[in-house]
Amino acid sequence: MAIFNVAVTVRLQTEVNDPQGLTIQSALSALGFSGISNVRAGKLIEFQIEAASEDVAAKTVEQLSDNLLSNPVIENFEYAISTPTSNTR
Amino acid sequence: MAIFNVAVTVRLQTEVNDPQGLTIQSALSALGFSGISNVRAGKLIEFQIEAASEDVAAKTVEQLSDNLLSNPVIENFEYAISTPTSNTR
Amino acid sequence: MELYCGILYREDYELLTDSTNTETSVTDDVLREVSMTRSEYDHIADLLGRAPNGVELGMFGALWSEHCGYQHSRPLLKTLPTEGDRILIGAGEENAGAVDIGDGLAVVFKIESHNHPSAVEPFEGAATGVGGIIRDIFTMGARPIALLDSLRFGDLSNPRNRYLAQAVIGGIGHYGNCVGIPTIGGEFVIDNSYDGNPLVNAMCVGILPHSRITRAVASGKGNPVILVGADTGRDGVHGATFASLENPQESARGVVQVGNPFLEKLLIESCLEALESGAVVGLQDLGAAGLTSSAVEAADRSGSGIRLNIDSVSRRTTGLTPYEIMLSESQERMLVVAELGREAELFEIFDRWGLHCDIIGEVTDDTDIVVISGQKEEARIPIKHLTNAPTYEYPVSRPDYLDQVQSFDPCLITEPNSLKQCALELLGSPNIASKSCIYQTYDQTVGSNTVIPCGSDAAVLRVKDTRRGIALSTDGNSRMVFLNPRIGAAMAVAEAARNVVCTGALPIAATNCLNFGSPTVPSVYFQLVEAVKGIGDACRELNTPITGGNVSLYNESGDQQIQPTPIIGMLGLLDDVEKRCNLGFVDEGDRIAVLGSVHGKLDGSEYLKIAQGLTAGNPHIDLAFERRLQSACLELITEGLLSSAHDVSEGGLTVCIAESAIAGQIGVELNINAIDVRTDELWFGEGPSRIVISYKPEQWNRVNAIADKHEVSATEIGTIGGKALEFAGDFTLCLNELTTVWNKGLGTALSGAVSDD
Amino acid sequence: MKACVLVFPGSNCDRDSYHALSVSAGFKTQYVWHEETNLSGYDLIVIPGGFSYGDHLRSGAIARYAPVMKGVSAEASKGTPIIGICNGFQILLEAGLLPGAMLRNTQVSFRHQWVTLRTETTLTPFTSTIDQSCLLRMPIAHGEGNYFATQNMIKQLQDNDQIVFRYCDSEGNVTASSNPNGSVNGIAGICNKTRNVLGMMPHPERASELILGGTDGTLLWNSLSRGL
Ligand SMILES: Nc1ncnc2c1ncn2[C@@H]1O[C@H](COP(=O)(O)OP(=O)(O)O)[C@@H](O)[C@H]1O
Ligand SMILES: [Mg+2]
Repeated sequence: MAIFNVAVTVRLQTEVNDPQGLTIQSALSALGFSGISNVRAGKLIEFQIEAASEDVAAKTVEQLSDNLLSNPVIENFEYAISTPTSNTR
Repeated sequence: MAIFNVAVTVRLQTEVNDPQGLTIQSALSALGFSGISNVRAGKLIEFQIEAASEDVAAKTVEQLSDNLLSNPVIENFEYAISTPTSNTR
Repeated sequence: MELYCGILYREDYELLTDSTNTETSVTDDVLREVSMTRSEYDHIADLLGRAPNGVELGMFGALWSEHCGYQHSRPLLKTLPTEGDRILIGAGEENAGAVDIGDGLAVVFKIESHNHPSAVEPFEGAATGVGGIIRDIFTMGARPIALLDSLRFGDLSNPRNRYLAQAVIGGIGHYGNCVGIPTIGGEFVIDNSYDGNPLVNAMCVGILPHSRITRAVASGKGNPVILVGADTGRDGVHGATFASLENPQESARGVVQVGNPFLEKLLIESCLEALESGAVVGLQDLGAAGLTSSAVEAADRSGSGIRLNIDSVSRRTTGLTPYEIMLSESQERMLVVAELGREAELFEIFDRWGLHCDIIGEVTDDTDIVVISGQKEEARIPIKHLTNAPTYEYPVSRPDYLDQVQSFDPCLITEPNSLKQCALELLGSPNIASKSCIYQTYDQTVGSNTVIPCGSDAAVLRVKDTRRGIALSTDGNSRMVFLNPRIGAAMAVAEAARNVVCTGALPIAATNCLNFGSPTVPSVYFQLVEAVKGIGDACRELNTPITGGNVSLYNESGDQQIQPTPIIGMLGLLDDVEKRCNLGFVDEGDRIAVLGSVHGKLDGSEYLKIAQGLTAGNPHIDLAFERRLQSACLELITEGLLSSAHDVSEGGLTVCIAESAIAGQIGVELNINAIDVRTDELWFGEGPSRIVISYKPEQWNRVNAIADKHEVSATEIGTIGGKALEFAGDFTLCLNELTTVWNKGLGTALSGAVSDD
Repeated sequence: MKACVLVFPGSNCDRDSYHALSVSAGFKTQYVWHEETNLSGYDLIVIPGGFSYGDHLRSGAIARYAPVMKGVSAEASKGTPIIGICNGFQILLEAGLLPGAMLRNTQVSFRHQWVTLRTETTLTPFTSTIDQSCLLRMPIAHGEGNYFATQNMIKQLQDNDQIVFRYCDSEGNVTASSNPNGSVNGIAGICNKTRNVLGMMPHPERASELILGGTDGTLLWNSLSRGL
């Protein structure tokens, strides 16, 4: 068994309106940051998982991302798995 | 002027209480996903910025990440800048 | 020395726990760390007969802080009236006072500040402020049924202040909405003096049968002490002493507390269920100074001792020192003292609600608090030493500015060219404009009790299974307190009571939060001393005892002291909620009258501030008259004679009439015979003891007779109807225009957009 | 009428629903804990509003995995009337018992206000006795009530007469300014194809007594008892 670091990124699908992104965008332009466009807000869920191998870990991650961490009607997900290099932090 | 793709990742500082992470963690274990620990929830803000150079873009991104996209009292941020390779997605 | 306190502390910790340590070895840095003077340190050493170790010193520091120990205010607070026929639990006895409302029911309520944490992290500071006051209420065994928020910020033209305001509003809504307690009222006031030091006061109200009133005691030798809820982190270590540091922003150390309203909701439900089981001896929330203050206070109430084994405390982070565990302010934690042998029943309940709990100690029959880690005794202190913080009375000196502001002469002011322009400007200004952009983000109806939500003089809730209702309002008027501390504070009480009266409720009890600058500044201490006298004066006259409250001092940034801001939370009772009254005009043809003086005074008015840029004058209140006025209004409402009642406050008669017209979406025609009165005094003058009422024309004789009986003048000033507001030939406002200006004013200011006019 | 109100950790309109159903509507009402699995025997199942599991991740995302949702699914296919209010609607969407998803309100912030609703169909057990010419008034209180569905889904909803309530102005017109949260087509409530599962953002249980400002919510309870 090894411990893997996992980062799951969840984004709204491109054709879905993103109220948060729009709000950030208008806040930015109100504050004078110009030239900024297509602001989209997403989620990042990071955790550690104990599994026999990276493949096994990936399978679990895929499953839980698809079922719980994202909603397929409006969102897409992506994940990255890595072995912890050290045990600090 | 060029257009750069930016992804800003905002995470709660490690010592700060993360109710969202804790709730997800207990939901996962209730759902039978075992061996998952240290769940932390973060934010991802993606956008495009028009700037004269990558350095100029970086400066702006740094500034707005520090002041607007993240809250330095409880969060840290990180960013990545890239030139759009194509205009799909 | 820009170090995080835990780290700084750990070095000195060794030094202090060294048995060869003598009193002189404590450094100034350590003393500053625990906000303690050297003479206090020496006093502690005398009390203990030895030098305190680090953990002990931290515990003393927290409990002797203003926030927990009321060092500077305790002698003053003792002078407040706290007794009355309806008082079931008086001020200071438990976490909140309890008041009898009939039918065997009691209301528990209290207001508390979270100013300094909100200055550092406004969203979480405000959210955890709400969480904290909710815990004070359900600790009493009551179900929380309402929240109110009283807010003060610096000028909104400054983006930092806009950010603070938006984040605070967000935090309050986030917490209250999620736990499912409606936010039904509050205040929002802008003044330059709050620049850099916003005020965030939150009030919570709960209800319960008398028989369920629960005490926060740790009693009964051998009874287990259980810690329920969140794991303990390094959050807010030094929060309690932090509240007495003058510059919170710079001294922000430790970890900012992040609230978890979901967890709080589980705590509310599980604790109320646990109380029902009968296995709970005492229940105490963990607030400022965390485990230290809750264990000490609970044991102190029963005269017991308590022994804590802190190794059993579940942690969120590694490496916590005993000092940090004892002082952590991690949110959403409760201390439950169980009946020995019945722990399992309680564990079953908490477990079902998905809450973690640990037995962390037991009640003892001595009178010490003992803290154990491993084999080591980390602290042993007689509890009475911790709860009897030394009190201080500072030199008092009447502020120099008073003579100058009080000698204000209205003759030097020219009346405005355009009364209409002036009226519109006032109606759109942040302090007067509608607060709906704030309370629209608050759930005001969850709980199915809200009869009158935000937007009236006071909110009204029905009391399920009875005919009764309760009315609630928070009020403060710092400018008046600034101009005359004793009178201004009395006016705040009077206004809170008057607001409640305008709904048809009898004011029965009050809570207060004293937000002041640094007590070591003699002129500030004068404001505090006088304001407390004023609150006492008014509460005695109006028969509304104080059931509890909170003190927040050192509200300043740089040299700038905030305006003295006592906030009063008032509870009123309606025997029959169907007889309630609201502020909106109702029918064409109804008549309008003013109870009390038709015109006000310019002193301290919003008009003087906005149109003339002046903070000046010497306000006045006749408390005996105020009482008669309130009795008259109450009788008029209970007799069913009124269509509407609205208290005249900021912006004077014009704003009062405008608000009633907007609420009813109907115009008015006023006819006032006011010779010898300046037009600005007539239309914008302020002053207490005035209520605008409306009624059917045929009721005038009865209305007048009741007013007469109470020796209160009632003056008819106009008739309701049409779509315009005709101000007696002086100026006219169009209802549509007025509504837009009033509705948009605050939203525009808060968003930072420049208004069109 | 026998009704039950589900209780999840973080539900906060459970008591309000219970009160409205038992006191205002006269239903024999019970709470059902989220760990139960058998929901048979009720004439109405209410999934109440609130912040189940703190609304973390997405509102309703975690609750939909609670054991009780197995019972809800079973009853949904049996034809038992099921109403999800606010958070309950969100849970039904996440569970796939209703189509679509919820986004944050367009203003991003939480929004509480009284809204006006137009009843789009009376062919449901919840609306069968409602006079469509009468507009309903009830409060909303949510941060994520911005209903989203793809064009295809909307077309299907329309073709199958599954849109039950729309936000409208006082004249009954569905306009941009009468839409409080950005919902597509002003949708406030929808039902499933078999018409026994209703999800709606507005709170009928908070508009079931005159003293609370209105009784339009009782029209739903009346339809339900009439239908049985
Ligand atoms: N921060 C707030 N939160 C909730 N309600 C608020 C807030 N500020 C103002 N209100 C509401 O707006 C209305 C007007 O407030 P205010 O002008 O302070 O009333 P008054 O002068 O009668 O005390 C009241 O109903 C009050 O409860
Ligand atoms: Mg008022």
